[in-house]
Amino acid sequence: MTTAATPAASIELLAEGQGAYHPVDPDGFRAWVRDNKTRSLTSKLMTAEEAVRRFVSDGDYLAYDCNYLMRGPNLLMHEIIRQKKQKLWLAGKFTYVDVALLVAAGVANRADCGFFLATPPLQHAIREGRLEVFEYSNVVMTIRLQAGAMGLPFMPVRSFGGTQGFDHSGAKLIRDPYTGQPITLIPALNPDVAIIHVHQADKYGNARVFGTGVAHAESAMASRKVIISAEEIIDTEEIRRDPGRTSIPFYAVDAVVEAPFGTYPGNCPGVYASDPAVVFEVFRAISSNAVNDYLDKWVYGVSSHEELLERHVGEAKMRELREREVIREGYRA
Amino acid sequence: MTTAATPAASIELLAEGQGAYHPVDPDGFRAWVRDNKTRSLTSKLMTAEEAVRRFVSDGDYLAYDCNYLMRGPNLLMHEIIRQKKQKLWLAGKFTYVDVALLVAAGVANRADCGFFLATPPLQHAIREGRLEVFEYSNVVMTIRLQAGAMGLPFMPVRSFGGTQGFDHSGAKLIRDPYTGQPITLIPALNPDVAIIHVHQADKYGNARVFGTGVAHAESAMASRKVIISAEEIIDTEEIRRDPGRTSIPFYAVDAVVEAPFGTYPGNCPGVYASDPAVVFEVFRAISSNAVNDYLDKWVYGVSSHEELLERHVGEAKMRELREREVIREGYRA
Amino acid sequence: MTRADAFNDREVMMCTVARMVEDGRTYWAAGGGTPLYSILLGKRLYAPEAQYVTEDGVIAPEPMLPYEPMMTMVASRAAYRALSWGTMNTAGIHAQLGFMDYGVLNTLQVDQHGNINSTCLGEYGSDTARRFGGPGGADTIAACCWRTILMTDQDRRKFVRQVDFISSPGFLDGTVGARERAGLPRDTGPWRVVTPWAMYDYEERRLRLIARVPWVTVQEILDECEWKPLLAPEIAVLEPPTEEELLILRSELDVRGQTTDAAGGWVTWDGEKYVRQVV
Amino acid sequence: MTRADAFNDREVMMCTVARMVEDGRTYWAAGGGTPLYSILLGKRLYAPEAQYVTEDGVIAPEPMLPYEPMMTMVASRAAYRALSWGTMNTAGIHAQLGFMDYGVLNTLQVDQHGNINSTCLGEYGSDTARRFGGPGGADTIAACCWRTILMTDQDRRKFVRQVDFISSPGFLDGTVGARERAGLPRDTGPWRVVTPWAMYDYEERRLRLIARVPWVTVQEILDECEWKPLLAPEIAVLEPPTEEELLILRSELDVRGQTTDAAGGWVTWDGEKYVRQVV
Repeated sequence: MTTAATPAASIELLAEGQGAYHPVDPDGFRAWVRDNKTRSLTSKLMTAEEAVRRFVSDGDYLAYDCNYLMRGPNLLMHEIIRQKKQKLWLAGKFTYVDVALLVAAGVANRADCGFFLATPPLQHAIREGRLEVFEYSNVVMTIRLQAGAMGLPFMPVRSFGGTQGFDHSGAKLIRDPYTGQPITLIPALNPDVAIIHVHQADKYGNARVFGTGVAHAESAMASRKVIISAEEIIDTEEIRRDPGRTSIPFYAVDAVVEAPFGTYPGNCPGVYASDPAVVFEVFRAISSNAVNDYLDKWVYGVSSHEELLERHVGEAKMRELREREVIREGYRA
Repeated sequence: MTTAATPAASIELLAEGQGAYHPVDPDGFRAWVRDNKTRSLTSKLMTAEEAVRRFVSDGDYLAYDCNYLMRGPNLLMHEIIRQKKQKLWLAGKFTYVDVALLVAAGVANRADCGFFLATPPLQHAIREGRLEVFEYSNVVMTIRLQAGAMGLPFMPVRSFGGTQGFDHSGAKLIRDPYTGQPITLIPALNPDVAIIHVHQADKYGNARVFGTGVAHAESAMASRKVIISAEEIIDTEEIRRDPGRTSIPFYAVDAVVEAPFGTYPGNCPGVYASDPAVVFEVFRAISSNAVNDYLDKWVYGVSSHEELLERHVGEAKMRELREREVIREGYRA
Repeated sequence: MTRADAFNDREVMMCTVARMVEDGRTYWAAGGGTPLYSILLGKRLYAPEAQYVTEDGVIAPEPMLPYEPMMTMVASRAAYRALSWGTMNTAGIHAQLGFMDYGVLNTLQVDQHGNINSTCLGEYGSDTARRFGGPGGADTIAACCWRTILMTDQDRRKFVRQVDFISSPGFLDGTVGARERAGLPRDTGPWRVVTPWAMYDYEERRLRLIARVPWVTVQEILDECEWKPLLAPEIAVLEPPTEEELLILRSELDVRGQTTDAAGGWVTWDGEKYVRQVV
Repeated sequence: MTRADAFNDREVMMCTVARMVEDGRTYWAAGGGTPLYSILLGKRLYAPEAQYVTEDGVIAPEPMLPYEPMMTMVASRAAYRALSWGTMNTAGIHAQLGFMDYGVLNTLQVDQHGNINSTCLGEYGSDTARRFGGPGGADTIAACCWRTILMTDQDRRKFVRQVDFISSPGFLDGTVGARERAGLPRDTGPWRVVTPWAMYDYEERRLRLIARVPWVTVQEILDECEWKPLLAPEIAVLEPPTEEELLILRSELDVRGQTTDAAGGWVTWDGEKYVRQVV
């Protein structure tokens, strides 16, 4: 490039959204990785309490994957509520109850919207300024995470242009220097912390997700701090026997929490079904200002997920949920 | 966006490479997909002869994955030479002998360079204008394919800036509208045709690659025409039993060629080792203007890969190569 | 195929969309409600070789029906016997590449140019605005699938001149090239709107009524449009659901009636004609 | 650890780099020659907890040695017992994200600012230019790994004022911020150059000689630099290979001698000193 003699020129910037967005700083992310990520094979096994205490800070941008109903990191989400973290900014993609739950619990006050249920209490929180919302779509959010997971500042995308979400976002419309046509750019997303539930992980954080998903690998690679909860801790020997099954490599991971039934009351595909009674209970709670009752029982009233399972679920129910999940094909290496 | 009142502004274009590049046309690619890709479950099984005849045209931009030594689509490459295709433009990434072989065979006259062996005959071809080279790097080439596989016109990248390859490429350096820092953009690559060897595929083109690779999935999704050669044709029932193992979905694929030992004399990880004698033979051929002898024996002198295996390899050798490949772990679903 | 005697609004809409499903085409089903059930019904009866994806990257499954409550994505029954499992970016990117022929989705509000609102009713950001869930996957579907089929209620609050918020793009301001000027892929855009009463297409990028069910008149439909659509020269009459369709819908697909029991009207055959009553 | 009696140039270079390998750090080994063998030797003897990736997306393997001829990537022995298998973009992107501490690579030509040429000797595009393979993975390594260790021969045609072609970036024109102005990640750049005779670092982005092997003088090194590097205030003396290192290199790693037998000098201990002869 030292010999390039191209005169300076420019690319038209046609429109810009005016929404606040989590700062874009690929070099800062790189420096964080260099200074904080452990590249040796060091056990990262710890309790949910320790993981959340050490790796979730007030004001953090939080990505969770998938959601409270579907392989969500519910154990970690409960722990975040239990520890009364403050002012989290949520990646609210592909979500039913999570945003409403976390806002009602008082731990989150901003959300990027892909999709989440806007129940009356949540609408109320928005009107009262207890929740500020920035507008994207589900896929725009996961592409933002992909850009973050690639160490890039932005990514072009062929959707989102023309919407009013665009206006309330960090997107920009430019004239593509390759085709001459307008194209939308969206800002990369590098969350401060990601919480992800997986089927299997070794103690170093090499993790396997089976079945479909939303953006577990992208969230893990894109986030400064990564907490994995794993249905099952497996030996590293097993990881080495089938490296093609590793979804997330150890060096991206900061904490590994052993978490059987860690997504309860949601389902863990191939392992156990969701518990419909409790799923309906959380829907009712977020729809009717009854979140405190829900949290009193399921979060504040127990000191840990183990206690939750012991006191409110029990072996018989867990066996039933395991048996209700009849499909196993494809969910094992 | 209808309400956006942002005044027009601009982004600095700091430098531009001057190399020719395969045209960037995401909308044209979409239209091709709409008009040509089969979305029904239709058998695409055919011979290599038919696949190459129907789907490789003179002047096509050709991507192959990986290379002649390593899970390369050698059967298809031989067939392209046998059918005397003309003026192909090669994605010359992660390649030892392929570019030299295809140029000496007279089928290719342009190459984007990531890495390929520049033997004296190939240097000669360049000097004589029988091969025109455009400069990238291996990863820049696979990121270009990824951009193509995402339907985008370009992708930002944190490497390649500052090199002289940049000057002889389709890259552009702009001032990133998010960080204010310079960033390199590279043009998406949508090859006209990709040839890819896989471990297993069903007749519709659902394909599985095991082990590591270069850019098989990206090449398949990015290319207008896709020919898969498969070590083994498996039943669709088997694909459905473990959908997480599908590397390439059927709707991206135009032709499926059953091809046991299809990457011979290269290796197919987990199935058979390479044949070192013949690997050395091809190295000698491309290094010493002896490509015609090589092609006379291995390509022109046989009418098909089956005949090649029968006449020049034989059951005993194939058994030996299978046995030499002692590692199987991780190469089966 | 026997015309059915009794069915509700949602069932009408799903049966109508099911009949539009074509063999050898790809569908992106938004979420897991009426769009997904319409496609499943269409595959079951009319177009077994139609293929679909969902937002979590399931490609061409043969789901184990019925689903667990709410569990229409990232669940083993919904993903069962797929040809490939990916993630949300798989679905989004394959649509972006042009691999998805049709997107089927539903919405809160649609306007004369097919723009879709699923974000808020009322002025965005105002104290009186009522917040909804946001576009979810609909923005990508509406931007990148070749054709979109929008399912919604026939309700005058839903058919408006201009949506309160464009969550997912239709023809935007309706001018030629508006979508392309916004960076969207060429030759895409809204294709059909289906309600329990009617079907619409677009004429020069404006909503046009093209068909009605037998039990409502054109005038009744227009009464339920705040903004009046164009009218096709001839308004076709849609066939009512068949017994066969309803049996499958009720006994194999939506057995718990989560989707079909949703609020709306109920239509019965009184021996001479269909009569609709709001329940 | 016994100092060895006889070894060749390549072996010296690999043993030197092997000793630089650090536990708990990540390495990207370019290609499958001396860089890979140096890392493997370092892991075997000095830093078992160093982890490495190769260009085909192998992460932290425990390879089955020795390799088949040429088969150092996309081969089962090379990928054996890895913690993850990806593809080329996996390696490239993880480096781009800052996960790779060190890149180890070799080259044709290097200049005063650490720029790397693997594309051509002579004026690019001219009739007299001699074409080489191109950057391969080296451009990404040189751009994105935090520190790069470059291995090359000590040859005056290889140490030049300005490379004939910048295939992979060093400090470019050597000015402050030149890499950042070219879009490259902050705080990266060349770190060490290792030859069979010497080791270099960078002082204010210029190549500086910091160490030599016992059997050559500083002057002999400088004679093999067309462009003279800076000199550190004190030039350290590198330890020669040990018997243990060579045994592993020859019997476990490069058993066929493909890498170690390559052209160059041979060094022997004559009872009093090391003597180098070109073979």
